Amino acid sequence: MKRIYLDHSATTHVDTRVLEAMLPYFSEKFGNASSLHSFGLEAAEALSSSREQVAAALGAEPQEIIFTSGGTESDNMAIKGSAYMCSSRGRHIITSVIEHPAVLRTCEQLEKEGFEVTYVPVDNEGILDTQFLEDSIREDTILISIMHANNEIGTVQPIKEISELIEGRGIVLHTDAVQSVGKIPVDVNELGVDMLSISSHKLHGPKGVGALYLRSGVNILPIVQGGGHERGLRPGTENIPGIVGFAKAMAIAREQLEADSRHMQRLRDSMVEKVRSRIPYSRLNGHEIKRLPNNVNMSFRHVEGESLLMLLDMQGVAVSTGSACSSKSQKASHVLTAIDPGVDYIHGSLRFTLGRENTMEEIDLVVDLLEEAVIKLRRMSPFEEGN
Amino acid sequence: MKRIYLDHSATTHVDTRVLEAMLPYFSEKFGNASSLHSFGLEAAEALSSSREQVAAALGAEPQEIIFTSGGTESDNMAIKGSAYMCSSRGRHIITSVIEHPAVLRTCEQLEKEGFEVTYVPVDNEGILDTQFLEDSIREDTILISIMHANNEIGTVQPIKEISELIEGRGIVLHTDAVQSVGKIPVDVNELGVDMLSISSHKLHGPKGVGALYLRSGVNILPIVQGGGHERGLRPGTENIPGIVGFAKAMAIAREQLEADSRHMQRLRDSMVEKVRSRIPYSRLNGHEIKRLPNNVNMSFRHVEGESLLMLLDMQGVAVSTGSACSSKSQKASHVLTAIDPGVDYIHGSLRFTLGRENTMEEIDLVVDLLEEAVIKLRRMSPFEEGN
Amino acid sequence: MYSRKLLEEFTDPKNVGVIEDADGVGQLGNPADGDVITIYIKVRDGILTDVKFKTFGCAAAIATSSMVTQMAKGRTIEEARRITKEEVAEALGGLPPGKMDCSNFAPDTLRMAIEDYQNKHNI
Amino acid sequence: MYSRKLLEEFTDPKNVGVIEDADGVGQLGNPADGDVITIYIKVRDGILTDVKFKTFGCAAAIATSSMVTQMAKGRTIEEARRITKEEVAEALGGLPPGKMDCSNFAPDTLRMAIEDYQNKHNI
Ligand SMILES: Cc1ncc(COP(=O)(O)O)c(C=O)c1O
Ligand SMILES: Cc1ncc(COP(=O)(O)O)c(C=O)c1O
Repeated sequence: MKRIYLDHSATTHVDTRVLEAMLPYFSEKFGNASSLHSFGLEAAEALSSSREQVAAALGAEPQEIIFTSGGTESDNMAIKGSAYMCSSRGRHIITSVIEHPAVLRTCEQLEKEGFEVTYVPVDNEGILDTQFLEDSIREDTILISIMHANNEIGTVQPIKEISELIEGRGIVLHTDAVQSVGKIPVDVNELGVDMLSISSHKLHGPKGVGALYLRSGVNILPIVQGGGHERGLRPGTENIPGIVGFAKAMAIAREQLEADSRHMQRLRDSMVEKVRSRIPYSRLNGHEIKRLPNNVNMSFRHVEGESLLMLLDMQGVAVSTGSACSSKSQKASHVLTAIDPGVDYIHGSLRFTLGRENTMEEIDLVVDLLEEAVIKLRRMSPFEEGN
Repeated sequence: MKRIYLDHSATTHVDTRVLEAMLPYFSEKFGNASSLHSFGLEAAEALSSSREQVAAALGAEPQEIIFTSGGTESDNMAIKGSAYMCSSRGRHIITSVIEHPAVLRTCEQLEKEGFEVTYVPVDNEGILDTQFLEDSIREDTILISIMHANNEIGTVQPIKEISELIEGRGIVLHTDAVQSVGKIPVDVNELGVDMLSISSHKLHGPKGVGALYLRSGVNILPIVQGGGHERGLRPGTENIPGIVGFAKAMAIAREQLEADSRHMQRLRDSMVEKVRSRIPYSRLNGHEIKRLPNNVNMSFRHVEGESLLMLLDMQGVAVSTGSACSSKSQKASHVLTAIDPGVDYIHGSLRFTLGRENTMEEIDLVVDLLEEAVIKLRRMSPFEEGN
Repeated sequence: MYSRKLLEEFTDPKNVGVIEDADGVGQLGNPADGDVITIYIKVRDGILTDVKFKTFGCAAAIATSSMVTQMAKGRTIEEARRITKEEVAEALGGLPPGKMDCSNFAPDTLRMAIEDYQNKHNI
Repeated sequence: MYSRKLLEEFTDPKNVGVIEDADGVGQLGNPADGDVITIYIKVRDGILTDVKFKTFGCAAAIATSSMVTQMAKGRTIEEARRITKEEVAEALGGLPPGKMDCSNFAPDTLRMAIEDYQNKHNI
């Protein structure tokens, strides 16, 4: 069975060019970048050119890039690192209700430690209430962390607007760009952010590596102690093959951004249109336009998402639900709950996240299979008529 | 020029069998282990069998293994995680003066946060003063962290003795086994430890991955917040190729331990003997016998280590100094300072760390080159006679 | 995660539907929680001659519903009432750890249908 | 890290040795810090006719010692005294960031040797 992968927001396959770039660093140029000998120099050079590549892809300077083990660590480092750094000036943080757990759980941890956190709501289409955010700013607000694009419903948040709003107020602005890099333009100066989190495996790079962009002049405290790697902000022997692969993936993502994004958007729009016309009582979750070009999140009335996912999986189609179903009481995801599609739809959401290698043929096949699956499940649903 | 790598304590090349095991997980079986579909299941299965492999190599249970990004993170997680967990019971921690910075800097951070830390000294051969340790134990001692083997001078510490000493006293025992795994037997029950740190790239596994062994029933708080990965103790999308490679490296290390260790020890002993007989005023740092089979750390009177390293590097031989030379005032390493070889020797240390693929021919060649280099530098030394 | 057995049951469930003139009906769960099972029974001489279900929920909810209806059909009321979650789970080749609760859900709904029948018929 | 130029100078240093009947000697650093440079000079008619060094230290310390002796040889005392760390570093193709301090070390020692000469000869 040919499998169709439509879960690129969960993770992506490593691009062959990326793997090729990584390979020499496992067993040949395997040195520790801190070593003074020739093996060390090879590694140090790879580290430094990777840093340049990642910086270039973001419009940043090389010394503004700190390599981490992934998006979760970048988010933790950004939020805790600047909270601890600025705690003498204030202890108020602003974030949104639809952030990734890497941000939400970190903020909750800081609340336990005496920080205060305001969670800004979103509208029914998943767009941040910037007026609420503005009204939440206080004298002691030190940090605002708002995701660039949401991982479930793909909505793109007005980061630039927020950065203009707080300009000159001495508040550090962080954005979790894990889902946006490689799908829409991400330029740190264009966005006006002080910190930005990235995860390599979301953009056809290897797992276990990521970065935090940290604007020159903005200071944070390290959350891990050890040797002096990454300017002392992220100690531990650098994962050179991972970093090289990540940098290559960033370079490719930047180079192909326009073409990839146009291609994915075409598939996205076609898929939404076909589903809407073929499957009654389906709705698009999130915003019609202000969304990632690769995100299709739809709910189907009276159908439960996990069942739908399993039926599609048995046909070789890999998708994701918006919600984590882990017990009898399947709590709807915090993101779906925030945009409130209504009780008939909230458990029936499915997330299709496209990749640059998906084709229109795949989309057409998936729509066929989806239609069948929805019909089958609706026939079983106690909320639907019929025997 | 054929290069000879004798810096295996800094990092090692990835074994070809390890790389082979990893390869399918980059671009084919690339799923996110949390995903419910078939790609996710492949990843989850790889994760679970890797966990079994790592556990088996340590005599542990699979659920006692937490995958991390490396030794530094494992050390931070173990020490902070249990300190925060037990802080209501006490705030006193015991460690040694010769720990890796990942332990020392973490302890210093905890001191800033109100914990008290006792640093146990070592004797002139680098072996821990267990009497001092025993005398340091207090009512409020919650954690003891002593490295299994030292990364600079290779001394192996009496962990089993310590665990027997504190048996039943409710003190958590952590050991940093980053340098010992793959060189000497490491069995968590034999050692009697509650937590044990490992780093994959020190044992022919990939960089950017490691593990913390956490004994069932011992609780720690997570130091990073996010999704529920690794039982909520280490969130972030799992680095499947890295973990698979690490597990394979652990399995190989365990399988070959006896043979590898015998081979390296033969090279080690031969090297020490040859250097001693050929180069006057050379001394072995650390303990004659209680040391890793792959560690040769020697000082050469009136010779500075970094120069020696550079001369050897120019002949293709990769070694390391004990000390970090980063400015005019080249501070001797904290480990050398702790064993105090005297002012004539403290800056002249060189660390040769052998790997299982090194040969006797290589060792003989290195001894020749070393002798030449020492003679050359002594001729330049203001402390040596002659023009 | 799910056993092959469970997935087979899920993709090809038996006894889906409504019994229009059911002797007893049970319904558990609510749409806000994401799981609702309805079970219909037909009883003759103390034997469940027909059992049907309609379920909104995850694959485990659907598979256990299907399994419990098959296990109940042809049994006496007493036998059907005593079907345990362990039996259902076992018949499905086991449930993943997080889903064990689920397996109670279908037999409970069946018991509710039986109770409904008994109440209606004053038994 | 080190430039090719510096490494060449380090592996093949010039003017290594002691001038037994030196007119001036300078020594800086101490063994506990891991860096000691000794520079010997021979002066005739205000010109440094011979300059030699012995150095215990890192590659940069040895290379800068060698370079400064070559730059000083044949120069007048005044010229030699004015050799800067920047000139030394430049002649070596630059020093790594952490080693810039090092480059001051050799010219300072040379200046000490010159002072020693001047003190001894009451200049
Ligand atoms: C928006 C967002 N932030 C953070 C993360 C965490 O990234 P990682 O799993 O690589 O640590 C993810 C992905 O899981 C994400 O989608
Ligand atoms: C004893 C010891 N502990 C911890 C570490 C840290 O490991 P890593 O650099 O993989 O984080 C090292 C190696 O650098 C080490 O030798």
